[in-house]
Amino acid sequence: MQLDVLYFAWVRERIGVAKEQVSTTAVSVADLVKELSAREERYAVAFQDMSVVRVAVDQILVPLDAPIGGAKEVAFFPPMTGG
Amino acid sequence: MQLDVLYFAWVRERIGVAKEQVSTTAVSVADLVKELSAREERYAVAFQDMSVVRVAVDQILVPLDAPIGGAKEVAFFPPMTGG
Amino acid sequence: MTISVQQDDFDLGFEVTTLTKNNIDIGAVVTFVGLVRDKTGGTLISMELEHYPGMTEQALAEIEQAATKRWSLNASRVIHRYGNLKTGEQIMMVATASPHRKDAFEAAEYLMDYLKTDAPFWKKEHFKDGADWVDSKAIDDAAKDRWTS
Amino acid sequence: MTISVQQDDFDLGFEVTTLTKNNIDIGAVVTFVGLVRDKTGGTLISMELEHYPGMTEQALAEIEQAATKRWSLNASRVIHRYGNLKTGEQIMMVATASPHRKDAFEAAEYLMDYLKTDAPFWKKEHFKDGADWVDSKAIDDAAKDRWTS
Repeated sequence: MQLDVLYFAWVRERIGVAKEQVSTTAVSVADLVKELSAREERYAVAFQDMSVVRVAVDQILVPLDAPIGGAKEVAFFPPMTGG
Repeated sequence: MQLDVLYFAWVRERIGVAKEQVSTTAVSVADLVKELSAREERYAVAFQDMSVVRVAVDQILVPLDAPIGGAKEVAFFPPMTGG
Repeated sequence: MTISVQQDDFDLGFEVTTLTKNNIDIGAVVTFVGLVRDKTGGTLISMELEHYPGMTEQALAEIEQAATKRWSLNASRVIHRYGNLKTGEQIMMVATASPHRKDAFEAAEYLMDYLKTDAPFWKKEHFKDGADWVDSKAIDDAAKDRWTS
Repeated sequence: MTISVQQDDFDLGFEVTTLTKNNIDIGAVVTFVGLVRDKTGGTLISMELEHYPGMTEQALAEIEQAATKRWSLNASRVIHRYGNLKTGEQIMMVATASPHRKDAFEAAEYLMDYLKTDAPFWKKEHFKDGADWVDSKAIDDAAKDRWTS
């Protein structure tokens, strides 16, 4: 499966890109995090404490154990600080 | 004692003047209300239900039984509806 | 902390700009604007606003001082009009500026609640077929009481 | 109900005038404006605002719809900027128009509370001697939770 993976704020800074295409067989977001963290150190650093990382699947906020299903886009970012 | 007595909104409309000088020996606001109501029907009508009349002595909101003391100005009006 | 009781209309944008100018510690500004509303859907001609000159300014100043004591405010502004206003016209505004949004919101609500019950203004609605003084509302007293409970 | 996510600044007075125009049933307008605040008292150079295009608009629209369902609103407006903003600049605004002041106040606070936690914006402060991402606050989650308790 081909996925667009997006990163924002300090997650983006740690991983070093804003957007990339990822080939994965991950079923859940948690699987994807494990898979990426195993690939390279920069992912492991960005995802070391998932309690401060939020996830959106196809632009909807979801919990870490949410299924990816047929999603086109998964995004990782810190808790929001708008307003 | 000479007092300026002011009336606002429908209290003013019922009494027919916005301001008048009153000579009185009233000790409290309640006394003044009794005295005026005894003088003429229009006062009795305006003051018939004092639960919907508010009082200020020298421009400070006070309860009906407040003393007049050496005040210069007593005002009667309905509950406020600003804002 | 500035209070105006006036016949003229006011410009909300200008008031907020003036309030926040040159103060880098302001993070939040809350405003309330009250407008002449036609509850009857078309028969209101105008709203007449009467007030008690002297006492009005004093009452508003006291309300603003109490808010400034209770919350962290950089600045605040109250404008209330009197005279004859048409449907849709601005009646009054409050604005509160604070480092924090909670303070700005609560102080603005407090100013409104006390202004409604303690500032000597009265409204008379003029309709096509008559006129009526606006009744005070028990809900307004209840709104004020929440700040002392 | 209109949402804008933009780099440009906005004019609060114009927005409120536009919101209330030709609607005689509006009695109350509440606005909130967030400003770039220098908490350090002089070392902040700018605030960088990043967002998630697409998701931002969708999240704000959902928050506004929820507010419109819950309170009696004639109209509402949300503007949030992104890009580099200087100290004192306007970051965002919400405005709510209602027949009643309680609805206008509560809806504006609700919009702010949900926007803070659910709209994908992130702030980075650039100081004379470095830069830091602004941390989210537990107090913001608590503020949001009051609407569901």
